[in-house]
Amino acid sequence: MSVPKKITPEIVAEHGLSADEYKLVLEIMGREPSMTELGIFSVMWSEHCSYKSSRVHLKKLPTKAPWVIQGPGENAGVIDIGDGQAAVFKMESHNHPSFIEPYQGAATGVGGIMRDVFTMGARPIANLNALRFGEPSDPKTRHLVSGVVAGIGGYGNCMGVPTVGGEVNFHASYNGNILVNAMTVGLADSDKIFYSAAAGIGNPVIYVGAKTGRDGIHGATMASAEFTEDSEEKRPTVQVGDPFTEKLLLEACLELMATDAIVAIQDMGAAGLTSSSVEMSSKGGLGIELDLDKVPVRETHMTAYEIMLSESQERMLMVLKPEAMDEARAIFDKWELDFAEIGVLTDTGHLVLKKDGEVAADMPVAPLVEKAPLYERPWIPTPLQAEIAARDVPAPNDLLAALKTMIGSADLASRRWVWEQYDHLVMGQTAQRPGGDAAVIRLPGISKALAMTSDCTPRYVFADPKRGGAQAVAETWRNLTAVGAKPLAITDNMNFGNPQRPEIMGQFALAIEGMAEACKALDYPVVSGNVSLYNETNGKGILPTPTIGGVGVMADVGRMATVAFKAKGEKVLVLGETRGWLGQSIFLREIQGQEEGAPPPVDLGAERRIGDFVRGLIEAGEVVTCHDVSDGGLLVAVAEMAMAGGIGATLTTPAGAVEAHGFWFGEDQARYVIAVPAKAAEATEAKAAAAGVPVMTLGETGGDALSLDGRAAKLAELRSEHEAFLPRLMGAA
Amino acid sequence: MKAAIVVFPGSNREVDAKVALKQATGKDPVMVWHRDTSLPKVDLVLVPGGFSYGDYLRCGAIAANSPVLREVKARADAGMAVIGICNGFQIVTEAGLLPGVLLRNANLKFVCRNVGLRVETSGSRFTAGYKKGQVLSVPVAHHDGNYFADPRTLDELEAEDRIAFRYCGPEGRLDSIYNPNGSIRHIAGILNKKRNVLGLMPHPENAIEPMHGSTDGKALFKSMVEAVS
Amino acid sequence: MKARIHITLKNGVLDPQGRAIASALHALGFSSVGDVRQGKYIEVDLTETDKTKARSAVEQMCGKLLANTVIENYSIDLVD
Amino acid sequence: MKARIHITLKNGVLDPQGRAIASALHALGFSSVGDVRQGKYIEVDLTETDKTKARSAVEQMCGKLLANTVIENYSIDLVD
Ligand SMILES: Nc1ncnc2c1ncn2[C@@H]1O[C@H](COP(=O)(O)OP(=O)(O)O)[C@@H](O)[C@H]1O
Ligand SMILES: [Mg+2]
Repeated sequence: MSVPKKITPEIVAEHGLSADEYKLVLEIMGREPSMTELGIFSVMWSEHCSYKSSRVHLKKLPTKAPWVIQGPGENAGVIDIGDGQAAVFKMESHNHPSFIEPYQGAATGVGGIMRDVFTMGARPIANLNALRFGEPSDPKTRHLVSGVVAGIGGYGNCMGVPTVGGEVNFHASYNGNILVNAMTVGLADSDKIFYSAAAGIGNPVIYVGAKTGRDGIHGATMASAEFTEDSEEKRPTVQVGDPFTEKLLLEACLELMATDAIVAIQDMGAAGLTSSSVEMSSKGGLGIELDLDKVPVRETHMTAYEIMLSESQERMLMVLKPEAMDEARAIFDKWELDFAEIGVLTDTGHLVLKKDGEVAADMPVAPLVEKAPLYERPWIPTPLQAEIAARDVPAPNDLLAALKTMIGSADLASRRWVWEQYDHLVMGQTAQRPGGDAAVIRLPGISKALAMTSDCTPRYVFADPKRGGAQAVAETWRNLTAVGAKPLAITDNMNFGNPQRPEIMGQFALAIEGMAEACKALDYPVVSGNVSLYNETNGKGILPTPTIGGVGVMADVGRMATVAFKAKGEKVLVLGETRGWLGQSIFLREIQGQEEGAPPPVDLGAERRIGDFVRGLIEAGEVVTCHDVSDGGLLVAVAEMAMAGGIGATLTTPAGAVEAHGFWFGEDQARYVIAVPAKAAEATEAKAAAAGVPVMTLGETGGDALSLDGRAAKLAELRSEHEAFLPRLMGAA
Repeated sequence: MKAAIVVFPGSNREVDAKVALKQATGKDPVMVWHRDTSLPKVDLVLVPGGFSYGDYLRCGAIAANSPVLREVKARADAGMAVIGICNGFQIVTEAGLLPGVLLRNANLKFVCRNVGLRVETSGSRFTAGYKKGQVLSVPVAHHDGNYFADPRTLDELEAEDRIAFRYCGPEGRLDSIYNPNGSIRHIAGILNKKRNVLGLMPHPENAIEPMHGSTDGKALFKSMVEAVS
Repeated sequence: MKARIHITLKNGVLDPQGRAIASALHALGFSSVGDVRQGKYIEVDLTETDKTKARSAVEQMCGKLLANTVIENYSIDLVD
Repeated sequence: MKARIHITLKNGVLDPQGRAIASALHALGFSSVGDVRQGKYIEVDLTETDKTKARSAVEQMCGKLLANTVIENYSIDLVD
C-alpha cells in the first residue's frame, strides 16, 4: 500500500503539471492531494484528455448539420444515413507508442479506436489507417513500416473488421516521430446510440473486459518505483493488445446493447479507469464511488494509483439498471469476460476511491473537469512562400520518363504491399477495395453503401497551413465524390509539434481555419477528432499533419464509379481547370529535387460546383470511370486509371495549354478525370459547359501502353515501376 | 438441405458463410455455439474462418479440442458432410479429420488477395459443380495457409484424387509466383478418404455476387446442396 | 511445481519462421549463422506436488493440445 | 556451436497466448494448471568456434532482432 508522501515540486513536474496548475489543484482540493489524486489530476489535465492547448481553436470547426446526430464530445461522432441507420466514426493517433514498439503500438491503436466506436452501440464495419514514416533510407524506417503494418493487420484481421483504406507518406521530418492514425467506421440503428453520461443515483458501476495490469502507467518512472513492492525491473510502458479479448468484448457489448440494460457506457481508453469514471460522472453531474479492491487485476499488490492510471486494453465501464444485472452478467459469462460491480453512483458530486479499507481519493468531479487549464498559446503565422510559375520550372526531356520516376517514388508508389496484409474483404460487403479513391462498404441487405477515405497533404500544410488545412478537407470530399458518394462529415486527427512554440501553434491555428472554411463551404461538418501534439524530436517538428477522415453515402452501390478504365475507345476527359500549378508538387520534388513554393489554391466554390456535377453524372449512371486528380497531377491520375484497368490510352497535350509539364504534372485542385463512351462524350461536355464546369479532352482509351504526344510507355513497364517500391524497400521483411 | 455453422469465440466469417449458404439453400443455417455439446440434425456442418480463440498456441488447435468438435468428428465419421474454410480448415486438420498441417505463410505475412484456383477434381459433393482443370478466382485472407504434409501423405492424396484445389495462374499454370503462402505442391484444399470432408484456405463465400468481383464460389455451395437433394 | 516445455519442429518439417530469421540475420551481417529453427517455450505452473503425477499430466497436455505431434516434438522439464 | 535462446515476456506484460492456453487446459480437465506463459525457443547453428565471440554475437542478434527488448527478456545457452 502506498505510503503517504510529501508532494515535492519534482513529483509535480514529473506528473506533467506546471507550478500554476498545481496551485489550482491545491485550490480545488483545499489541501495537499494524495498521490492517487495527483495522478488523477495529471491524467485529466494532460494535453490528451483536456485539450488545453487546442480547445480554443477546435471550437472554430463547424460541427452541426441536419444529419449530425452526435458531434465531437462523445466517444465517436454519429451521423444519420437514412433508413433508420447511423454511421459512427472517429480517428485516433497512436504515434508515440508505435515508434517505441511498432507492432503493439499500432495494434493497440486500432483496438482503441474500435472500442470508441462500439461503445456507441455500433458494429465496426471498416477500418482505415493513415501512416507517416521517415525517409525510406533511414535505418529505422523499414523496421517501423514492417511492425506498424503487421500490428494494424494483426488486430483488425483478428477482429474480423475489414481494413479498407488509408494513406502512407514518407518524409524526413517523421524520422524520429512517425504518425499512426487509425480510423473506424461503425454502423448502428439511429435510435439505439449509447452515450457516456451517467444517470441514476444508486445505480451500479460495472467493469467488464480484460483484467487490469500495470500497463503503460503514466509517469511510470517514478510512480511505479515508489509504489510497487517489487521494483526488480523497470516496467515496460507499452501496452500489449489482445484482439481476441476485444472481439469477445465487442460481441458481448453488442449483445448487451440489444437489451435494455445499459444506462451509460464508456470505454477505458488512454487514461483508463480515471478518465472513464470522471467523464461518466461529470457528464451526468453525479458523484461516483469505486471500490478498487473489486477491480479485476492481473497482478498482485496493485495500488490505487496504479489501478487508476493503468492503460490496460480491452476494458469498459458501464452503468447498468440494477434490475438488469443478472441478464448482463450472464452475457459476459457466456463470452468468458470479467464482469465486476466495482462501484455506485452517488449524489455527492465527488469521485471517491476506496482501497484496502482506506479512502485513496476523494475529489470533486466538476472542477476537475471544468477548471482544467485552458491555454490561448501565442502563435505566429507561417511565412508564405512565393508562387512558382510552370514556365520557371525546367521541363523534363521526356514526360513519360518523368512519369515513371514519379509513380515509382515513395509517395506515389503502389501501397499493395501494405493493404494485402490487411483482411479487406471479411464481412463480405466490400464493394470497393483499397487502391481506388475511396473504399466503399455496402450496408447489409440493402443497396446503399458508405464510402470512406483518409487524406492529408502535409507538405502543403507546412508551406501554407490554412490552404493545406482546406485542401485536406477538400481532398477527402473529392475522393468520396469520385466514387459517387455524397460526402456527409469528417473526423480529424491533428498531428503537430510542440504547441509551446509559437510557429507550431501558428500551424495549428491556421490549419483549423482552413479546415473550418472548407467544412462550411462543403456542408461537411466535423463530428469527432483527436489531437496529438509534441510530435517532434530534438526540437524539430514533424510536417504539420491534420489527417482528415471523410465519410459519405451512396444510394445505389451498383452505380459506384471506380478508377479503372473499363473499355477501349472511350474518351478521357478532365473536369476542372488546369493551370499547371507546380509549387509543392511531387514533380518539383521528385524530378527537380525542390520542396518549394506556394501550394495549390483551393477554390471551394469551384470544388463544390465541379464535385456536385461529377457526382450527378455518376448517380445518373452516365459515368462509371472516375478518378480525382491529386498528388502527381493529371498524367499520374490517367496512368493509375490505365494500370488499374489494364487498358492503355493515347493522350495529346491540348493546344494552347500551359507548358506541357505544368499541364500534366501540376497539382491544381478540384479536378476529376473521367472516361465516357465516345458517343456520349459530346453530351457530357455540353452538360459540363452548361454547369459552368471547365472540361477538356485528353485522349482516348485503348491499347497496352500510355502514349503521350507520340511517345509511349508500356503499361507492363509502368506497372512494374509502380509496384516495385515497397517490396524493394521491405525486402523479404 | 439443412446446414449448421459452428461458431467459436473469435470466429469472424460465420456471417459471410451464412449468407452464402442462405443464397444456396434459401434457408438460414443453424448457428451452433462452441460450448454446445450436441449438434442439430443437419446434412452439412461448416466450420468458418476467423481467429478461433485468437489463433493462440497454433491456429485451430484450441478449437479442435472443443466439445462441439468431438461431435462434428463423430458425425463426419458417420458420413455427414463437413467443410472447413480457412480457420475452419486449420481446425479440422488439427482435429485429425484431414491429414497435414497449415504452417505460417512462407513470407510470414498475412495475405489478402484474389488468387487463381485450379479445380483438381470434380469428384466430390463440394466440387461437382466445377469442371476438372477449371480456373476460379477466389480470395484468400490468412496468415497460416502454408499446407504441409510428408511426401507419403502427399502422394497418397494425389493417388486418391483427394486434392480439391491448387493455387495457379490465370491460365491454370502452377508456379510459386501464384502460390500466396508457400503451400507444398501448391495445395489449396483437400478431401478426406471418404470425400465427405473438405478443407480449403480460400474463401468461396466471398466470391458469390458480382460486387465481389467474382462469383466463382457460388458453384461450391450449390454443389453441396444438390448433393443431398 | 513448474513444467518447462520445449516444442520444436520435427526434422524435415519446413520452418518458415526459422528460415526467415536466418536470412534476416545474414542480412544484418551475422555471417557465422547457419540453420535457425524456431520453437515454442511454455511454462506451466502446477499445483500438483507429486513429480510422477505431474509429469504424466504434462505429457498428456502436450499430446492433446500443446504440441501437434504430426510435426512437432516436445520435451518436458519439471522444476520446483 | 549451437546457441539455444529462450525469449520470454517481461514480468507484468500481458500474455494473451498463455492465458488462452491455460483456459483451454482447464477446459480439457487439467485442473492443477495455474498460470501459463508462452515464450519462444530459438536454436541457431553457428560456425564460430570461439565461445566468447559466439556469445557476444548471439547477444547482438537478440538485442537487434530476435527479442523485442521493450517487452521481452532473453537468455542464451551455448552448446557444442
Ligand atoms: N495504409 C493503408 N491502408 C490501406 N489502404 C491504403 C493505405 N495507404 C493507401 N491505401 C490505399 O491506396 C490507395 C491510394 O492511396 P492514396 O494515394 O493516398 O490515394 P488518394 O491520392 O486518392 O488519396 C487508396 O485506395 C488508399 O485507400
Ligand atoms: Mg484520390
